[in-house]
Amino acid sequence: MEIELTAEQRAFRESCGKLAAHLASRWHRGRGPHDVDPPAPDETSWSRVAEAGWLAMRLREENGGAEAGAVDMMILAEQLGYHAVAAPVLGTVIAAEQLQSWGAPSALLEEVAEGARRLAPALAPDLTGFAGATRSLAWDAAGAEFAVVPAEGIAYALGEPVPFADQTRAVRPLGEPARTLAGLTPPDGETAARTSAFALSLLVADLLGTMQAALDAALDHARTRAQFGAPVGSFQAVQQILADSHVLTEASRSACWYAAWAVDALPGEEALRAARVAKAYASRSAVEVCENAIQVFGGIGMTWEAPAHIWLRRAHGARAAFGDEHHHEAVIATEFSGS
Amino acid sequence: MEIELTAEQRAFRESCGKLAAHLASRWHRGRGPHDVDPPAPDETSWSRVAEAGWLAMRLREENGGAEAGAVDMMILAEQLGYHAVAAPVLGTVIAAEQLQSWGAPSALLEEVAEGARRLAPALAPDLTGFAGATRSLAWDAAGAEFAVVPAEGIAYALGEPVPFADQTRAVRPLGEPARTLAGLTPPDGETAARTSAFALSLLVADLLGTMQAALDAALDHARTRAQFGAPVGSFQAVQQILADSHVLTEASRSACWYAAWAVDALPGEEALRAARVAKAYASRSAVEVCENAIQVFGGIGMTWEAPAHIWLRRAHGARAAFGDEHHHEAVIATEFSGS
Amino acid sequence: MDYSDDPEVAAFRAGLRAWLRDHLDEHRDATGYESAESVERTLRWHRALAAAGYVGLSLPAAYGGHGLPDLYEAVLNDELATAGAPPPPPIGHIAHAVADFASEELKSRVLPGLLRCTEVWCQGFSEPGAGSDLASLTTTAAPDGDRFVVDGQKIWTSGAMWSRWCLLLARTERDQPRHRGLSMLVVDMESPGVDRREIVLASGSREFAEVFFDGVEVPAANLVGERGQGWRIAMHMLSYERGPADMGWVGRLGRVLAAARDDVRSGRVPADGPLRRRLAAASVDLRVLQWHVARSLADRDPGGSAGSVDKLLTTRIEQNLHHVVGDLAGPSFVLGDPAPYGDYLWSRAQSIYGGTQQIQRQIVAQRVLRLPRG
Amino acid sequence: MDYSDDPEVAAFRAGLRAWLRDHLDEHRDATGYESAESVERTLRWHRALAAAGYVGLSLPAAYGGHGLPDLYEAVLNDELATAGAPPPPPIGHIAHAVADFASEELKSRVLPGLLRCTEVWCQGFSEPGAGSDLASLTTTAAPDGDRFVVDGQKIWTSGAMWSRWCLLLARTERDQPRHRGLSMLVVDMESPGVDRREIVLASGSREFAEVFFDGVEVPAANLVGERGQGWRIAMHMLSYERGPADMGWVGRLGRVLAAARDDVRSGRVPADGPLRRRLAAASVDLRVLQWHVARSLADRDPGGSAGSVDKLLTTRIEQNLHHVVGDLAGPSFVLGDPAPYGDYLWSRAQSIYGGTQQIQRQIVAQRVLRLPRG
Repeated sequence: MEIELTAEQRAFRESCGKLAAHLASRWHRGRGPHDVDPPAPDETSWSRVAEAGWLAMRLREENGGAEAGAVDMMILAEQLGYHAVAAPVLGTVIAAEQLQSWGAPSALLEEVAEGARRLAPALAPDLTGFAGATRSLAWDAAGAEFAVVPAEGIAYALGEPVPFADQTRAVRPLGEPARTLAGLTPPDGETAARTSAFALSLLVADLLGTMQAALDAALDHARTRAQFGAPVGSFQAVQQILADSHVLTEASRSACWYAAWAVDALPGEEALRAARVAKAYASRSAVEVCENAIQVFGGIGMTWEAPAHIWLRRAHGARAAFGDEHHHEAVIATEFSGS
Repeated sequence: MEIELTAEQRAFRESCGKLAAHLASRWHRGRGPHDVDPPAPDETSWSRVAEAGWLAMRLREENGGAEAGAVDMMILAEQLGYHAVAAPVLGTVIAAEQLQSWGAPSALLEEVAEGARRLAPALAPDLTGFAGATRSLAWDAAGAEFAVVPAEGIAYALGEPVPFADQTRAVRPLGEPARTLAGLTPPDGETAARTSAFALSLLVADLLGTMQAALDAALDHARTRAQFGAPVGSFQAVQQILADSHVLTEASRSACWYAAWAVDALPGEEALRAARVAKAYASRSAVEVCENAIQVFGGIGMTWEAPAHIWLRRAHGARAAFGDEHHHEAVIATEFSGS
Repeated sequence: MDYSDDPEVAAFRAGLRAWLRDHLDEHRDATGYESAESVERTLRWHRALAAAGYVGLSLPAAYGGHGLPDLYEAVLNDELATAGAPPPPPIGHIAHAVADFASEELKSRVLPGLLRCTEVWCQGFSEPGAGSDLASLTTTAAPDGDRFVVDGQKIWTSGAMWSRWCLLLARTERDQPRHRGLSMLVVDMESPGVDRREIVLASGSREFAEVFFDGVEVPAANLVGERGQGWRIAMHMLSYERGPADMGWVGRLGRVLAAARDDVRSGRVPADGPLRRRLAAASVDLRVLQWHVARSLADRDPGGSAGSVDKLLTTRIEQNLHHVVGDLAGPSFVLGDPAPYGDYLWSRAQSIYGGTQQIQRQIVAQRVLRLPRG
Repeated sequence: MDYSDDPEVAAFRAGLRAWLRDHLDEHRDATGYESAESVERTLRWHRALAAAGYVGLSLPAAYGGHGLPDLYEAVLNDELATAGAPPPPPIGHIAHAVADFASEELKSRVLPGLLRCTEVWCQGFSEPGAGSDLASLTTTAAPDGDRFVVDGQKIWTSGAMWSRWCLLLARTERDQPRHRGLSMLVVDMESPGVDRREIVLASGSREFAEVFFDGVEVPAANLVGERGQGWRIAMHMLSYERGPADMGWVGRLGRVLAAARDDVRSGRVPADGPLRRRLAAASVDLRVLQWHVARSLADRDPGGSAGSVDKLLTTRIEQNLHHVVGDLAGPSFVLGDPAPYGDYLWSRAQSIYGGTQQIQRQIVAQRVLRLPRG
């Protein structure tokens, strides 16, 4: 039993944090919804992402990757969430993971790993999982060329983004079939479960980073902003809220770590069960923590110019992607459906 | 629109409170479950109850009553709850109301009104409403001779009390048929609904009194008990809890008043709908307020000798009787069961 | 105990319903003070209400009001909300402050126009440094002969971008502590030195603005009440139209709930058992809130702290309702039409604006429940 | 990152399971310190565990312990809970206080008997006037030559009615402020001047007592550590077995949940969609709590405030679980067997004992999150 990050992983977290902060500094939410940057990164930013190896690291060696563990990917995803990075890293990584599980050609996966070909995953219209057929939506698809529906062997062109509460990610309808991908083979149940568990674990990490960012900013505000002649954070009523947020964040971190570890260490179905639990817990907690942060910020937190709503929106977006707490708890409840 | 108690009603509240406090002073919870008084009042206490007219006042004149409004009965029930009175006043009043709705003979009702004959209502085994058939339980049946199942025209003898969380009320299984009641006629739907609404409104009032008592005691404690060199109630974190309890109590009072008014003023089905809403709201709130009170009391509130658990137990008992919030919200939800 | 309308109230309600049947449709687009066009549409709605006799119901007839009990304001708010009409002009509390405290001269000068809805008014209370702590305001109105000179900054001023007049709470008495140094002034927003900056909310709403005052001159005759009386007037205002406005707000929440219920009943929105149950619980809450607001109106303690109880209850119920409605919407909560998400965001503001949930609880604990101060 | 057992731990776990298979059945009735008979049964269970080598796992071998890492204590608690066995003897924190602070002489005198479970021990910390404010204790142990004279009153002393020994926190230094004046003593409960009074809880449990000390003489050699060091030792104790005991508690909650799930799955208890969903949510909570406690154990900051985070989380989840289980039981929650209602009542005590939920949040806010003190 060794429940902690290695020194290497801590170093990786730091380097991820630096690049994530840099990417975030190039995206602006502006003065209002009319004024916000689209979530597609510019060429320079995207090449920084590719150079950092983020798109490649999880893939198998023959597909141009470094076979990184899900725990390493979790570390990356948490930093992307913490800095509310608008570049579609998770979408790309998840699309590549799915294609690899269907035995997609190495050439295509290598192009994705290098950042040369930009793909997004196709999800069901309610976003709760990978699309089984068409009439679906591409998620985290800013700047993507295609979304692949492996069951059909077709890569679809993408339409204009539909309005999405999360300003840092784009959701786009599938357009015309753009090319066919021959030779895809459905993964076995074990692999399919593991791929879903992997996607869920990344979203849990994104939620964790998001709630930690909201909490940290609320703490900063509480330490410095004075009301009634004392820092807001010295009031017991405010301390109670922030302590609860911290508890929810630490519990979500525990869930996130276990779920990420389980992706590579446990049988696929078990890993998926753990990921569902973690996604349910983190989805509920992230919204509560971000709402609490807005409460602590007070009026200023309700303005477009303050970052608080960006976190809340990202939390709601990541909560919906691959299923919210209600979706997963409904699945879990079917286990009790006896007589 | 005149949403307040009349001067007469306020005077009645005061007299009810005095007698309720007196009755409560004759019941002792002792040093533990082995030591608690049974909830059956002694003869003196029961004759005080009858002399006060509590058992008679709601009945029609021809049955020995004074045709009191449901609002007056609500005033009485709130005081019984406030003082956690162990005498089975509500059980008797509800049993009489039900029998009157079935056209029971005046002679019987007059005996009940005078306190000479002691009846309890027979409820379904899950306590959610009046019993339709046998194998049911008599509720608030301390000292009662019979419980009548009007649909069968049979008065059943009563067995020994079953363990019940609420120490101030007795629940007893129906025993052997003891006598038959001829000539009962089923009430029409309108009357049946109104009778149920009446029973619910009394339980809402009992819950309201109970939560007000728990809150008042917690406030007293918070004003006088010191910790860390200051009264417990001066800490913001404690103030937040007590303020929430006050809000829940006042909202429950609003629900209680409306539901009681509706019993005599609105069509039966509407009155029943209002009573369901009030019962759902007060059931949930009373438990929360009593739990909050225990939290404010701290360790002492967890002992048998402290009164806090008596209120919590009574809240749970009254919550279960005639259906808790889940029962009524399930009924309300059927209104939305479209396609 | 009687929850039914008296005959006069019933007649008023029936008349209002009939009027709405005939006139509401042409005013549904009166969406508030967000752009020049929406201001124009909104003022048209307000003037139509005024012309029909529905503005200033509880104000003295002498100044263009109707001299009716407060209850009528509540009925107005209730009926408009239930009909899905735009809200009535948000001027009742301003009008009451002027009617109850201003000089005869100022009343005659100000009230008739206010009640005819010829111009937009705003209310300058909040400040960036003050938050829930209104007594710590720092905007000054320095007395200087027959005028005051105003310097400072206000924030969260609703409608300020489009207002001709501002009822301003500012510090006139340097040597008085905290709330005893405040006074209330009517300020012409076209005066030199007034500057405004739109605030865009997270929901995209543009209703609010910051207002900057730089040496703005205000005639002494525009003082409402006495110098140093500003705090008292502000508290009077905040308590005054609480009840009636609450009734309107609850009516609006009722429409949100009814829409959700209709969506479920008709099958337009799929809802499983747990969601239906949560919707049922939300409808229980809302019904209780309606009864509570009705009792509050009857039982009101003007200037008291009962308003804090009502606000705590409303906020609790409203925030839960929006969680349920959001979950019912499922993916459409985050995808497509951004309006429901905006409404949800606004529900989060309910526990902040006008004193946070934490402050309201403290007010209840200390002023209603008489717990000792920490 | 690795959540699986090392081979040594796996072997220990397997051995323990095998032992439980053979021995648990004869000890299922070891229900704690509630009556003379239950004390006898419980001590028999403790002695069986000790004889099999499962008591004092993390204590030095020199005094009868086994010198293993703390993790083994957690595995022990986890396995006992999961198997539905009675808890291990609640002496780990007392043994650690003695082993880490007492003189060699006192250690040799006390530890072997403690670890063989020949007698019952209790821990005298709480006082009626102190509640969550441990530093304000008033029980005194006045130094007087080669002894201390103890006067005062303790409350919530678990097992005190049946204890031979008490580890007592008392004030020895009159002139030192608050927690610096406290010391830790081993007190013979059969000394003249010790009086005990049973506390019956609302649930009917008789586990606790009040203990009165009236001129009780304690040899100076029974002082644990230095004079004035009592607070430090107490904090060390409270932090020490937190993690392992948490693991056991979580395991017990897991059994409550599993029983409810089995009841529903088998149809023994009817559960509609909303209840099933709430049960699913409770199982999500509990699974996360298990993972959290495991991480906490690995990542533990001894003497730190992370324990407050764990307690807040556990309490939140436990109280919700008991609401769900109570609602599942329906009428049987209030009717019939009073044990489930007693368990529910005990869940309410979780947010009080050992520092209320409010105090724990304040500790987290001030010590972990570094928010300023009010």
